[in-house]
This record gives sequence, structure tokens and C-alpha cells, in this order.
Amino acid sequence: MTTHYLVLSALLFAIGGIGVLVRRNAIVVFMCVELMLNACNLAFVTFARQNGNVDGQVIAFFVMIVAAAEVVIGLAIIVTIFRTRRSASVDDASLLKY
Amino acid sequence: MGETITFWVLAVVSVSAALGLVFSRKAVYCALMLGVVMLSLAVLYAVQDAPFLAAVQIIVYTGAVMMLFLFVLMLVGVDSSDSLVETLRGQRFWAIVAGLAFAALVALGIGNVVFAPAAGLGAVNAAGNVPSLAELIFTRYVFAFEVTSALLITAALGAMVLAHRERLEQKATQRDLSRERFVKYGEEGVDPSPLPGPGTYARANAIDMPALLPDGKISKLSVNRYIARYEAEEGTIDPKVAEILEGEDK
Amino acid sequence: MTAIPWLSILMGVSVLGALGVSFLKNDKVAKQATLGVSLLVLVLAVVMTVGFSPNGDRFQYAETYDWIPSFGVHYAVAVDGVALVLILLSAILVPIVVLASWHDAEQGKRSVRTYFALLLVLEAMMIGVFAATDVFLFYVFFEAMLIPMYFMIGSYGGAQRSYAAVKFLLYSLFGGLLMLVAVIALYNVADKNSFLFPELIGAVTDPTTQKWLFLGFFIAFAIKAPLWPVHTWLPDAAAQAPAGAAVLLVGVLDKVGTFGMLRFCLELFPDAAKWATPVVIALSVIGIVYGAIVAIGQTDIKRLIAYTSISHFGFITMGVFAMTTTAASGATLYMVNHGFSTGVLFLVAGFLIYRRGSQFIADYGGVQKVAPLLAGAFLIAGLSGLSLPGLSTFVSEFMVLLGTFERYAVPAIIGTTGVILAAIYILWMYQRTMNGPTAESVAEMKDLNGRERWVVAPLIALIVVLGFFPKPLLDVINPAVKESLVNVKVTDPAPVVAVKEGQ
Amino acid sequence: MEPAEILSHAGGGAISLAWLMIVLPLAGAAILLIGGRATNKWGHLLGVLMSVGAFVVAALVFLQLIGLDPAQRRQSVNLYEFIPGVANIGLLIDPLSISFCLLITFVGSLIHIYSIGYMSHDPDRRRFFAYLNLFVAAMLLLVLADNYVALFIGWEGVGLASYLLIGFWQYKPSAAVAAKKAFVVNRVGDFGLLVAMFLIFAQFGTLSYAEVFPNAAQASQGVQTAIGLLLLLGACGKSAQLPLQSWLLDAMEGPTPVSALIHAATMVTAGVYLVVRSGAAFFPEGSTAGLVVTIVGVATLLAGAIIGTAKDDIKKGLAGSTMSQIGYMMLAAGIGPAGYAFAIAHLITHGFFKADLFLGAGSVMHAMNDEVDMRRYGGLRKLLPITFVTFFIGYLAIIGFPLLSGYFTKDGIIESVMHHNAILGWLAVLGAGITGFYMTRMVVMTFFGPKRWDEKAHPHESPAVMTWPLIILSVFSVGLGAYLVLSNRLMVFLSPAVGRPADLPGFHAFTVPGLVTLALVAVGAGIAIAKYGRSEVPVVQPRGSFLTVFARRDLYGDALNEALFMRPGQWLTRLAVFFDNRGIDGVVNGLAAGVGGSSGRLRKIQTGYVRSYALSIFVGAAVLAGAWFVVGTL
Amino acid sequence: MITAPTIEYFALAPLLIIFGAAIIGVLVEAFAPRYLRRAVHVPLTLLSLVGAFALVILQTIRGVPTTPAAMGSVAVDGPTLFIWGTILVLSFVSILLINDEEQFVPSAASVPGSAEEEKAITEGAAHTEVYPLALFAIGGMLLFPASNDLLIMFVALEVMSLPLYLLCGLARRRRLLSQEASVKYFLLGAFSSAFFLYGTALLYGFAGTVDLVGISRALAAAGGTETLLLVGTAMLGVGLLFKIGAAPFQAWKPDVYQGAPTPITALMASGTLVAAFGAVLRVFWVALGNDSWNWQPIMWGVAALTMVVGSILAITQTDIKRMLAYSSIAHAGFLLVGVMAVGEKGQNALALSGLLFYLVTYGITTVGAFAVVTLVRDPGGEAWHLSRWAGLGKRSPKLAGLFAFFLLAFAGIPLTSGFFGKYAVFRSAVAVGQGWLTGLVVLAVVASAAAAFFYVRVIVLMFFSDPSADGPTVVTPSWATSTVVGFSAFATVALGVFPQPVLDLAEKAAKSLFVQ
Repeated sequence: MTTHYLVLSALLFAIGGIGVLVRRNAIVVFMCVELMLNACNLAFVTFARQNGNVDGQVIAFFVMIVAAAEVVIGLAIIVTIFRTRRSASVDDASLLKY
Repeated sequence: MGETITFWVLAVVSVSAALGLVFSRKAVYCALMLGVVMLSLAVLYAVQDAPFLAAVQIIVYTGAVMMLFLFVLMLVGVDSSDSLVETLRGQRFWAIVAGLAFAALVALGIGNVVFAPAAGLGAVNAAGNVPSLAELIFTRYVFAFEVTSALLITAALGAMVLAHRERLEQKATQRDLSRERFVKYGEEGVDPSPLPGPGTYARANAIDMPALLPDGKISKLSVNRYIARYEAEEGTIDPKVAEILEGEDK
Repeated sequence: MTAIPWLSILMGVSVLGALGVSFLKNDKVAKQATLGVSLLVLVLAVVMTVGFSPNGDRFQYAETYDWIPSFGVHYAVAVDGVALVLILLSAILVPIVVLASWHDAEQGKRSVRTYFALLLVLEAMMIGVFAATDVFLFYVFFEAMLIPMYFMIGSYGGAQRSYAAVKFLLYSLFGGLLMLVAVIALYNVADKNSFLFPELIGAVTDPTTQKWLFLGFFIAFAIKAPLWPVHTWLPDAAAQAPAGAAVLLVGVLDKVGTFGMLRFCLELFPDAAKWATPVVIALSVIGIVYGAIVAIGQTDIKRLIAYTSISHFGFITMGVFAMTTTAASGATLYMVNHGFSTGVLFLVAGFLIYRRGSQFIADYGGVQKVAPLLAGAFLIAGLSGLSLPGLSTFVSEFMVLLGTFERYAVPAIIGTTGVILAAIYILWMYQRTMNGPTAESVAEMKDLNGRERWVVAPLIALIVVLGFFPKPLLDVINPAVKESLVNVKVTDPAPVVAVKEGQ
Repeated sequence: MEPAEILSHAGGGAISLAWLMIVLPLAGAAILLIGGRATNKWGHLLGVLMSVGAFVVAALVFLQLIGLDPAQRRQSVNLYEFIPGVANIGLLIDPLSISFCLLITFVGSLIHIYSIGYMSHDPDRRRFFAYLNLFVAAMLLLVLADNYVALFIGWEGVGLASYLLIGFWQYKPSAAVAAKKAFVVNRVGDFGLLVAMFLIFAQFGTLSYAEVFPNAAQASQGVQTAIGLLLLLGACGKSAQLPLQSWLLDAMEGPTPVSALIHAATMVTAGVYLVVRSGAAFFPEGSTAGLVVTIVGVATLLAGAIIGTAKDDIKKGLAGSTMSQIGYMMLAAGIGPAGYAFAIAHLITHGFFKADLFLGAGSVMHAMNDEVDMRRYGGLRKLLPITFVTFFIGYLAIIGFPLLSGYFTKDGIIESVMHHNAILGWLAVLGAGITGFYMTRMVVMTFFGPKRWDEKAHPHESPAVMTWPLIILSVFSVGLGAYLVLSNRLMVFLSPAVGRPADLPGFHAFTVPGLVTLALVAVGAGIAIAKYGRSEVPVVQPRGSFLTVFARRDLYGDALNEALFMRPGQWLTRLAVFFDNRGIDGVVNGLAAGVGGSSGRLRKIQTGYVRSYALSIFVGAAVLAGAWFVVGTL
Repeated sequence: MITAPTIEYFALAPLLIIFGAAIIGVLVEAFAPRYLRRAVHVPLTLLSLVGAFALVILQTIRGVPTTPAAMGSVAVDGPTLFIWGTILVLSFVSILLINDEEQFVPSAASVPGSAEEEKAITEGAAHTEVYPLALFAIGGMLLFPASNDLLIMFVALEVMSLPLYLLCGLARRRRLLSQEASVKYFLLGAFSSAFFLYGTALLYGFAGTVDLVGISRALAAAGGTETLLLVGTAMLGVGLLFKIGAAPFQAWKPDVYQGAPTPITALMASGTLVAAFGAVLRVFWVALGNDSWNWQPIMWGVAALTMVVGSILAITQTDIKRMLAYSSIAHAGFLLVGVMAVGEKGQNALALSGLLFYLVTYGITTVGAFAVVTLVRDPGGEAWHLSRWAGLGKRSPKLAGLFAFFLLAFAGIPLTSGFFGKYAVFRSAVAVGQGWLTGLVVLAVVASAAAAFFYVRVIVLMFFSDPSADGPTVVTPSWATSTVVGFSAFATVALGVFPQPVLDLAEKAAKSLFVQ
């Protein structure tokens, strides 16, 4: 069963990763990152059961806290740049290059 | 057996939702899809002896984080939708290749491992999941726990910095506002009174309904230009309002 | 062994002088101060030389202090005969260059005192690089001296100066960094926890390791020297550098390369050096002939001189790697003589160019008529460039060829064709610039003034005196070279026919 | 008889002061050059004084030397250590070197004196004397050296002086080019000499005559021959022998006294000196090297003579003659001890009569506003009586008119060569005949016939300071030959230095070759008189037959050099420069440009799109994971 | 009953001081009047750094603990203390640069170029929050290399990064670029931390613990072929290599360095790099030390790619900060060479001391260089474009000279600190005595020769080109900036001539290695 969970987690992680690469809306991109974090959490929880200790669960718990903080900061940044550019597309922010 | 069924159902759901997240044009749908994934995962946590996490997942993630996302989506424009035409050459192709390769590699890595039967958390959770978690959090991981406070403060502070506009002058009082209105009236002839209410003859109390003057005419002041134009485009506009708009446009 | 730290004093005086000069407000005073400091260094160097006993210990005036114990690095300086004469060469050239560059730095609206301060910094580093008996310290000076020279070329040079300066720096840096790897590896392989040169002799025994390390050192030195085919930075750098800087560049800096080959490549890695000898000799011979032929085809005076130097460096490296006493002593002497000879050639060319404002040979003609002294000085300088007997360069070139022939006859013979080519490039240049009807553009040219005569005279005197009486230098050089060759474990080939004494 | 052993001089007497011979003129040169304009007034006098001083020293040394027992007559004087372990500067005083010294200083002094007059109008006369002094010093060092290194210093020193003097009127491009050419061609010879020295040093571990010569025989045959041939190459360069002859004719661009001293009397004979000096060691009788020397000698002898027949420039005609005469000397030197004395004797007498001829030519030019074209002379004998007489004596001497110098010395050479190799001998005889022709042509065109010069020219006899040297030289041209050759005086004198054949040859007045020679000379002279004396000489040079043009063009020597060396050399130079700029430097710059270009292209990867960056991370992660996988499971 | 955890307050004191000061700073923001805030923040921040530094020194003197603190989650050992000291010093000078209010936006929430912003500027508004934010970031930097398990390392990573994401967006000039830098840094940072986390998960699955030593033990028991371990390490590596800017994870660095306010760039380029390398060392040496043959080849490729990419791409840069960013990438590549130089204990100590020394020298020089960048200004702010630097050597020779000196130090010219830094690292790599590693060193020196080109290019511009008429002005530096420049220059010289004292410290710190 563990393997199944892990494969699911890997799939979700990869899908999240692809999402980051193909979506242009900064918020959606960020959601995809959240999806990746969730995939990690699934792995932690699965391993916790597999290993027979709750460290994994604790870590998943911490990840949730961290993710929450990250979301706040991230969304604040996205909103700021939206206010300036009137656009949430990450492709528009490409002045810095080469 | 129950777990297997749950797993497969939720696996399908969560993967579909994840794909939906990636491929929906509308950001709100994406958010909803993400919510579905999170809820599915919460259930899977619960199945895997992590009831506390399942709860936290629902409360913190689905409840708070997703709300925040939606909030910001609303701010940014809820109906904005992504064009799905890729502008970067090769981006999508390589993204999918990399994603598949990545997934395959990880799956291979996982598949290669022959897991012993799960140790299970029965013994650890003997006193309950929450106490065992609490013990770890407040002993082994207590420093991490403390340090997360720094993160939360940073988050709050960051939100303040980026969103909060500090008042640079005294807040205007009623008196100031009133004085300003009448000065304006004196100089430019702008009516100092508030905009008209729906009026006595009104049939509805909504912002898209202009106020009616006693003579049954529409009060120009009460026409919401933004909505009117929208309606004009949709073809649902009240002809009287349209008249006024036309008059203004000329 | 004397209690007075002569070498440190020499460097210290230069560095303090540089600091002092850079803080002076008045350019004229700055020049005079520079001249004073460099003369003081010269006097000290001469005193030091007089106190040197050629047949005493190999390394004299030794000072050794721990510098960076973690790296096994010492501040260790001392001189043997070879280093001593090269230090003396630097000490002699610097005041002359100062005097020659009196107005050079004024052309470009650039800081005059910076130029002279850089000169003094460079002098300190030149002394340091020859005096260092710690391999690491040597490396530090080796690399660090690029910087003042880089600024001298880049800030005060000709139209293409920044290209030339960058090329110079990168070329040298590239070689230097490879050498750095070899230096590090040497330390590890030798496993003595020390970079002191005497302790490292014979420390690397594995033949393969020796070869790699040798290559690391050699490439750096070959670029520095410069040996064909890594020579192309020199014509650019020398042509663009102000004359004074070009003198120090070609006259002294490049000698670090050949000095390094003799001191480090040969003594630290004798087996690898022997292994590489055929290639090095071949490259040297190519350099001799090739440099000379390309020199013939040059249209720019300074580039031409630079290419002649490439040819000359071919002789020096050939002498070093022939590994006979005569050749190696000759090569060392060549380093000194070439410094004087090319020095005066560059300086006189510089005077000429300063007057006319062009480096192109075609812009001159018949200068001898209007400026006979200038022409005469140019001729003597040129003749020393073609190793005319009676001038110092002949002695060294002769010794190199003679010594090389003992072991490698064919390369020596091919190298000897260089003397014919040398006559062509020097005399043709002289003919085109100085002889023939006086070109209109040079009709008003002034002859050497007092200052310039003082620049040229000492060098020419040295060239002539050493041409007839090189013994004092050779007496200092020979013991050191012999000891080097002992470390390399080679003996001179015996003459085929034993000549009985007294016959 | 073998040469005597070289002894180191015990000290005392003029011999230990022999270095003064070199130092006096050297000091003169130094003073004049360094002193600059301040010495303008008396510079020429100082020059003469130094030269004469050197002659006095040479004479004293000579006197001391002949006072010694013949076996003691090779004394070496060590002066100082030059290159430790390689060479000292030392002098070898022996009959050979002192003969040269006397010739050099005596003729040199006369020419110094002559130059006072000849150069009186030149603003740079002081410099001229400085160079002359320099030359004398270097030449003396050359002949006095007791080892090859010191010899080489003198060798190149005279080359330098020659360069400076040919190019004395450097503002003339032709002079500048001629000077450079002389130096470069000489350098080719020097190359041979240098390699010879390397070989000697590698073989014997020394370069001193005293140590090399006695052991020469121990070296292998091949090495000996190689050394000999290399020395010969050096000698060819300095003595303008084939194939390095081309510079000498151009060298006539120098002032005439220079041509007389350097390019006739002394310097060009240095090659002969070298061969004779090393003769016993590296050109022994019957050796391959010796044979080559004789062949070179004969070839040059004929070539020079042929060139001489077609030249209208009086100096060039004389230069061809010089080549030819030196060819005789070489020829003699090549046959071994039997020829040495004749070679040297001819060298000495030639020194006098050729100097006489050149100075005479100079006197003519002086009179004719520096006109050198004989077609514009004619009938000068009455206007320049002293010049004519002295020139005529020199003429008789060179064509070997009986009882004059040339007769004894040249006949001696022909006779000894005849013994050695008849073919070479007859060729030499032929050369003598041609000599008769071209010298007669010269005399006829210059002094006889109608005058053909411009209205502007006002020929006049030269001042006494110029005529006296002519007179003295012509006196020696008359009698010196007989003195040296009769009763083998010179051969005996020289024998400690160069050895001599076991039995001394007697002088035979009327041998077959001798008579044939005389006859051929007469025929040659007759043709010349017939051609140039009886008929009008056109002022403008006629086109001439193929043979004439061949001779006029120096036997196409320059053309050959140009085709074989100069043009390919120029191409090579251009190629090398191109290769250096585009090839080697091209690679360096190309590398730099390549790095720069790749930088310019690679930086486009940094598109500015955050999604691209994320892609690179994602791909990187996949690659990293894959790599880890591969490495880990391998 | 849960037994109360033991917390070694003394060992953790530097961290606690920093976090404490940050929280006080937040309180100041909340309660102090606007005009007072700055006056409180600056001394508070600087004093807290000084205090933390003093405590670090005190601990060093007292003797280095041999067991991890805070229930095994924070390893305060020799290397940590050295890194802490380094970060604190670098932060101190960076804070002095941050002190320049010209650099930061007065009101981040207002739209760039709007009337509101104008008004905020004229009113003299300022985001004094940067001080507590910077302190939080510094706290994270301190914790990151000291983390003894992967969880706290993750948390530290976020503590360090989140304030930096924010700070990057606060530049006063070129707001668009600044915000773009911020959003890019944030998105990519979050993306890479997801990888870090996933790697942590896999390693947890492999070892049953996230404790570094625990992983090492599990590794010893299992051997190196566990696929979970392999993939997990790779993922973890992605997260860490991202932070140090190794290729192919370097893309954020130029953009972020260019867009961020220069003082923040200085802080990131020095402090973050040091912290990240500390973490890299800890993970790869402590947790994966027994597995070195597995990660060395990959690290080899990454290092080679990093130094080549950094050196080559820098050549054609036209923006000074961007160029320094690429230079930083190249330096990261050089540093990675040292990371690979593992072997037996002595060798590890050698490599560690070399790395520590390199980090010190590079950090100090970097701060100095960025400090100079803050001083060269156009009317619109800092003169970033290289062409604007032409002829600076004539207009203000001292500043240009100092900058040239910093550049030479980057290039590793002897008698500058950069030389000994490089030397120390390369030496340790060569000392391993493996051909492949020595080959990498050769590649590194070739790359640094190429890298020298672009440093030299700037020098050429400054000194050998003629100044343009409307060239940038050099503002008179404030006392703080002068201090920074002066300190950096002094340290660069001093470490270039007498590196021994700092080398001694580094050696002493490295001798005990990381606690196991």
C-alpha cells in the first residue's frame, strides 16, 4: 500500500511541477506549488506509517504552517505586482533577462 | 480492503483534480480543484492514522489557505482566465517531458524499494495521535516550532509592508468633508447633497436600477455608468437609461 | 650571510617610494622623487652586489620568515648569482626608464604620479620575484606584477592600449593559473609542508607527476617568456605600451619566464625537463627563426622590436634547456644583456616615435642627417640586437649557441641562421628609418637632448663594456648555474678530442 | 716542415705591448666619435697619428720577432679572460700575423693620409676618420687574435666598419642598400664561421689556436672537412668569393679610400688569412676542403676577371679585378704549404698595387667631379701626370709585367698550382690573360684617347697629400714582389707560422706556363688597345653582346640571389606575418571571440521568463535524479 | 507525561538575540512614532548583531560544544560558530548599507510613479520594517547552516528566504524591476523548496528520521544503493544547489541580484551564500558523508557547469549588478570544488577550513563591491549600466581604484584576499590526490582566467576609457557606506597579505569538523 501512496504523491508532485511550468497566472502557479507541497505531505504521512513513527506527521504539520506563511507572503507579493502592472501573468514580468 | 477502495477512489479524484488544476482556464476553477485535492488528501491522512493532520489539513489548508487564495483571486479579477496558448517555444513540450521523466524516475525509485509491511502507528498512537504528536513537537522539534513563530511574524509583517498604506495625513473629519463639499458647490456648482436614493417610485432597490424622479424620469445622477455600459453590450439595458447614455455620449 | 636584510630593504624602499610618490601633489617633484628612489635602489643593489661572494653559498642575503604557516608559505628571499644579476638589471633599468619616461605620461591627461608610483611598485615586485626562494612567494610576485604593468599599458599606452593590456593580462593570467595548480600539486606531492625552494629540490620523484607539474610551470613560463607559439601577446603589448613600460616588460618581466624555467622547471623536475627538452628546443628554434622572419615583415617599429625579442627569447630558452654550463650561463647572461639591448632599442625607438608621433617605419627616412646622435644610438642599439661582437649580446648568444651545439648540434645550427636574419631585420629597419633622403616629415626633428643622452649613454656604455669584459657577470652567474645543473644531474658533454693541457 | 709550436710570451719587449696596435686606433675612433664636433678640427690628424702609431708598434714588434730564433717566432700574449671556460682575449704574434699587421698599418696609414685630401670637403670627415680607425683596430684584432673568438670579434668588427664606410654617404639610397647588403652577405659567411667554431669547440673543448691546431689531426676526417668547409664559407663571405661575391661590387658606393683600404688591400683578404691560418689544421695538402678552396678560388678568379672586362665604372672594374686577384690567393692557399707563401706574397703586393690603383682612380674621380664612368674620361694622362704614372705602374704590376711585383707573385701562384693540379693552373693562366685585357682597357679608356668629359669638368692634379701616398705605393708595387719571392724570402719567414714544403721551390723565370701567361697577357692587352685605343669609345654604353651583358650584370649573380633567396624570402616573410596575425593570433583572438560569442548566445537562455527558469530547475532536477540513479546503481 | 525539553540557551544565544531583536523591532514598528523608528532600529539592529557576534566569540573561547543543542536540532559546533561569525560580520556591514534610506521604497503599497508615492517621498515616509525583516533573514541564515535535522533546515530555509523575498521588492528606483525580482525569487524559491521538501520526505522514508546523523547511520547500515536515498538526495540537492546558485539552478540569481535593492543584494550575495554553503556542507558531509562516491560525480558535473556558465555568461553582461551576480555563480562553482574534496578526517578539515576561508574573503569583497555600486549614481538612481562607468577612474580615482581592487580580488590576483581563498579551496581539492578532482581544479583555473576577462573589462572601462560628459556622479558616501567600503577594502588587503590569523580561526573551527 505504501508504494501506492508514494506513487500518488510522486504523480501529484510531478503534476504540480508541470503546472508551475505551463501556467501563466501567478496565483495558479503558486497553487501548483502548493500542490507540490501537499504531495510532499502525503509522502511524509505515508512514510510515518511505514516507519512507525510520527515524525513524518510532525513534519507535515510544520509544512502546513510554513506553507501558510509562505502563502501570505507570496500572495502579498503577487498582489503588489498586480497593482503595478494590472496583470497577474508571470510572463509579463520579464524585464530582467539575459 | 476499505483502505484500498478509499485510496483508489481518492487517488483518481485527486489526480483528476490535480490535472484539472493544471488545465482549467479559469483561476477560480483551479482553486476549487486544488481544494478537492486537499480534501482528498485529508481523507487519505485520516486513513493513514493521522487524524490530527487530516483535521489540520481541512482547517488550515482548505479552510484558511484556500480562502486566502480565493480572496486574492477576487482582488485580481475573478473572471480573468488564462489563454492556454503557449507563448514560450518548447515550454510545454519540455515541461511534460521533464514531468514524465521526473515522475517515472521517482516512481522507479519508489518501485525499486521493497517495503516491509508498514510498521503502523498503533503503538505510537496508543495514547492518541494528538498527544504523540504533541510530545514530539514540544520536545524533539520544539526549536523548529519556536522558529516557525518567526515565519508567522514575518508573514504578518510582510503583508503589512506590501498591503498597508500608512496614513500620511490626518484623517478628514465630517466637518472637513462637509466644508469641502460646499466649497466645491460654490466654485463648481456640484450638488453638495448625496446622490439620490431609489426614490419613492422605485420598483427595485438595486444598484443597476436608476432612481426615478417624481416626474417618473430617471435621475441622471443615479445611473451607474459602468453597469449601464455592460448592459448596453449585453442588450439588456433599460431604453430610458440608454437614452441618457446616448445623450451623454454626444 | 649578513645581518642586514638587503633584499627586503630594496623592496621596502621601492614600495615606500611608490607610496610617497602617489601622495605627492606636484608632478615634477613626483618625477624627481621617483628618480631619487630608483637611484637609491640602484645604489643599494650595487652595494649588495659588491658584497656578494660568487663562490660562497649558493643563496646569500637569505631572509626567511614564516608568512602563512597554514600553507607552508614563507617570506623567504635570497639571491644566487642568477637572481642577483637579474635584480641588478632591474635596478639599473628602472632609473633609466624613469628618466626616459619623463614626459611620457603627460600626453594622455592622465595622472603622472600614478605612472611613476606604478613604476616603483613594479620595481619592488621585480626584485621580489627574482629574490623569492619560496615557490609560493615567487608565484605571488609572478602574478601580482601583472597588475602594475597592466595599468601602465592600459592607461598610458597607444591607441590599442586596452586591447593590448587585456590580452597581456589574460594570457599571463591563464598561464599563471595553470601554474597555480602545479604549485599546489607540488606542495602536496612533495609533502614537506613547506614551499621553500631548497627543500623542494628532488622532492618529486614520480616521473609522471613530474611531467604534469613540469607542464604546469612550463606553460606559464613559456607564455611569460614568450615562447613560440604563445607569443602573440607580446607584439601587441610592447607596441602599445609606453616605451618605458615596454622596456620593463620585455627587458625584465619576460625574463621571469626564462628565469623560472632555469630555476624551477629544471631544478624541481629534472627528469621531466629532460623528457621535454626535444620539444622545448624545437619550439625555441622555431621561435628564433620565426620571430626573426616575422620581424622582417613588420611595418611598426615597436612591433618589430617585439618580434626580435621573441627571436631572442628563443635563444634563451634554447640555452636553458640545452643544459650545458656554457649554454645555461650564456642564457642567463643573455637575459641581462637582452634587457640592456632591447631596453635601449625600445627607448631610442620611443624617442623617435615621440618626436614624429608615428610608430610606422614608412613614416621615417633619412633621420641620420638631421639627428645623427639619435641615429647613432639607434644603430648601436640595433647592432646589439643583432649580436655584433664587441657588444654584450654577442657574448651571450655565442655562449648559448656554443653550449647548445655541444649537445644539440642541429638545432644550434638552425638557430645560428638567426644571426643572418637578425642582420636583415635590424639593418633594413635602420636603412628605412635613418638612411636615404630625409623625409619631409622628419626634417625638423631634433637630436637627442641632454636628458635623453643620459638615458642612452649608460646603457650603451654597459653594452660595450660587457661586450668586451663580461667576466664579472659570468663569474657571478657561473657558480649558480653550475649548482643548478648539478641539481638537474647533468654533466657537460666532454670534447671529442681530448686536448692535453699545455699543448 | 710543420709550423712551429705556439709559445706563450714570457713578457718584455715590443711584443708584450702589441695590444697597443689595436688600442691606439680604437682609442682614436672612440675619441672622434664621442668627442663629436669638438674634434672636427684636428680629428683627421688624430686619425692619421693613431694609424701611424700602430704602424710604429707593428714595426717594433716585427723587429723584435725577427730577432728571435725561428722556432721561437710564435708568441702568444694573453690579455685577459674573456668568456671564462671558453675563450680569452689574446694576441698571437707570429710571422703571418705580423706580415698582415705591417701591411694593414702601412697601407692604412698611407690611405689615412690620402683621405685628408680626398675627404677635405666632406662635412663629416671626422666621422670618416673615426670609422677608418675603427676599421684598422678591428682588422688588427682579426689578424692578431690567438683564438677564433677574438678573431671573430675582429672579423665582425671589420664588417661593421665596412658597413659604416660603404654607407658613409647614407643619404644616397644606393649607398645605404649596398652597406646593408655587404653586412648581410657577410653574415652568411659568418654563419659558417660560427658553426665552424661550435664544431671546433665541441671537438676540442677550446677555441685557442695553440690548443686546436696541434690536435686537429686527431679529429675524424669528416669533422676536419666539415670544419674546413665551414671556415671556407666564412672566408668566402669576407673575401667576396663565389658564391658570396655579390656585395663587393656594390660596396664601391663607399668613398674611394675605403674601397682602396677595405675592399682591396686588407679586409677582403681576411678570408685568405683565415684559410692560411687554419690551413695546416683544416686544409692540409690534398684534403677535400683544400680542393674546394682551390675550386672556389679559380671560379672566382675567372668570374671576377670576366666581370672586370665589361664594367664602365672604373671602381667596379677594379672591384672585379680585386675579386679575381683574391681568387688567385685562395687558389694558392688551397693547395697547402706550397702555396701559402705565394698567397700571402700576392696578398701583400696586391695590397700595394691595388691600393695604388684605387687611390689613382680616386684621384681621377677627384679631378673629374666624382665621375666614375670611364666612357666620360679619356686623355687624362697629360692633365694628371702623377696620377697617370703611378696608376700605370700599378697597372703593370697587376698584369704581371715582368719584374714588377705582380709578375713574381702571380707567376709563383700559377707555377705552384701547376704542380698541384694542371687544369686549375691553366685556368689561372687564362685568368691572367683576361686581366691583361681589362686592365689595359681601363688604362686606355681613362688616360688615352680623346677627352670625352663634360664641359663643366676641370680636371686637375690632386694635392700633394694625395699624390705622395700614390707615389709611395707605386714604389712598393714595383719592387716588393721581387723582394718577397726571390730566394723564397717570405716562404722562409712564414714557415714557423704556416709550415712549408720540404724542399723550397726555386724561381724559374721562363717556364712554359710563365711564357704562356705573358703571351696571353700581351694578347689581352693587344685586343684592348685595338678595341678601345684605335677606335672611338662611345660615351653612351652600347647594348653589347650577350656575353658583355652577362659580364656587365655581374654574371647574373644578383639576379640569382634575388630569384633564389630574396623573392622566396619576401614571400616567406609575408607568409609568416600573415600566419602570425591570422594563424596564431587568429586562434587566440578566435578563441576569445568564440567564448564571447558563446556568451552572447548562451545568455539568451536567460529569457527573463520565470517559467523558463522553473523549467530549467525541473529539467535539472530530473537530470540530477537520473544521474544519481545511474551513478548510485552502477 | 512529557519531559520538558532541554534547551542550551547559551549555545543558542546568538540566534535568540537576533530573533529577539527582530521581534522587538516589530514591536517598535507597532508602537514607536514614525520619526523615532529609524533612530531605534539602527542601533537596535547593529547592537544585536554585535551582541550575537560577541556571544559567538565567547562560545569559541569557552570551548565548542560537542553535542547538538535544542534536543539535537541545532548543531552549534566549530564550523557553525565560524559561519555564524562570518554571517554576523557580513550582516553588520550589509545593515550599514541598508541604513541608506535612499535605497528603499517609501511606500510599497502605492503604485510606482503615482501621486501617492510622490507624496510619500516628500513626506519622508520609509519602510523601517526592513530592519526587523533583515534580522529575521539573518536569523534564518544563522539557523540554516546550524540545522542538525532536515526539518529545522527546511524551516530555517523559509525563515531566511521569506523576508528576502519581501526585501527584494522594496527598491526605491526601478520599482518594476524590483517587484519582478521579488516575484521571480519568490516563485522559484517556493518551487525549489518543494523539491527540498520532497527530498526530505524520501530521505525520511529511507532512514525513518530526518536527523542528519540518523540518516548517516542508516546509510552506513544500508549501503549506498537504496533508490529512495538516491532520488531523495537528488531532490534535496536541487533545493540546496538552488540556494547557492549552482547551474542549472542559477537562473534566478542574475535577475534577483539585479532587481533587488543593492544593499539587499549585498546581504544575499554574502550572507545567504555563506549560509547556503554551510547547509550544503552539513547535508553532504554529515548526512551523506558515507555516500560520497555517489554524489561526487554529480557534484563534479554541477560544479563544472556552474563555473563555466558563470564565467562565460558574465562576459557579455552590461549591467554591473548582473555581472556581479554571474560572478557569484562562478564563485559558487569554485566553492563546490571544495565541497567535493572529502576524504579522511584531516582532508576534511583541510577542505572545510579552505571553504570557510573562501567564504569569508568572498563575502567581504562582495559587500564592498556592492557598496561601491550604491555610490555611483545617475539622476534616476544607481548607474547600473556598465557604459556609464566609463572613465570613472578619472572622475573619482579613489572609488574606482577600490572597485578595481575588489574586482581583482574576485579574479584571484595574489595579494588580495580572493587569491588565498581560491588557493585554500583548490589546495584542498588537489590534496585529495585524485586525477578527476585535480582536473576539475584545472578547469576551475581556466574558468577563472575567463572570468578575469570580465572583471578586467570593467577596469578597462573605468580606467582606460574616456569619461562621457554626462557621466554618473559619485555621491559622497555616508559614514555607514564609507565604513563598509573601508572595512571591505581593508579586509581584502589584510587577508591578501596576512591571511594567517583568519586561516588559524578557520582551521581551528574546521578541526573538530561537524558534530556527528
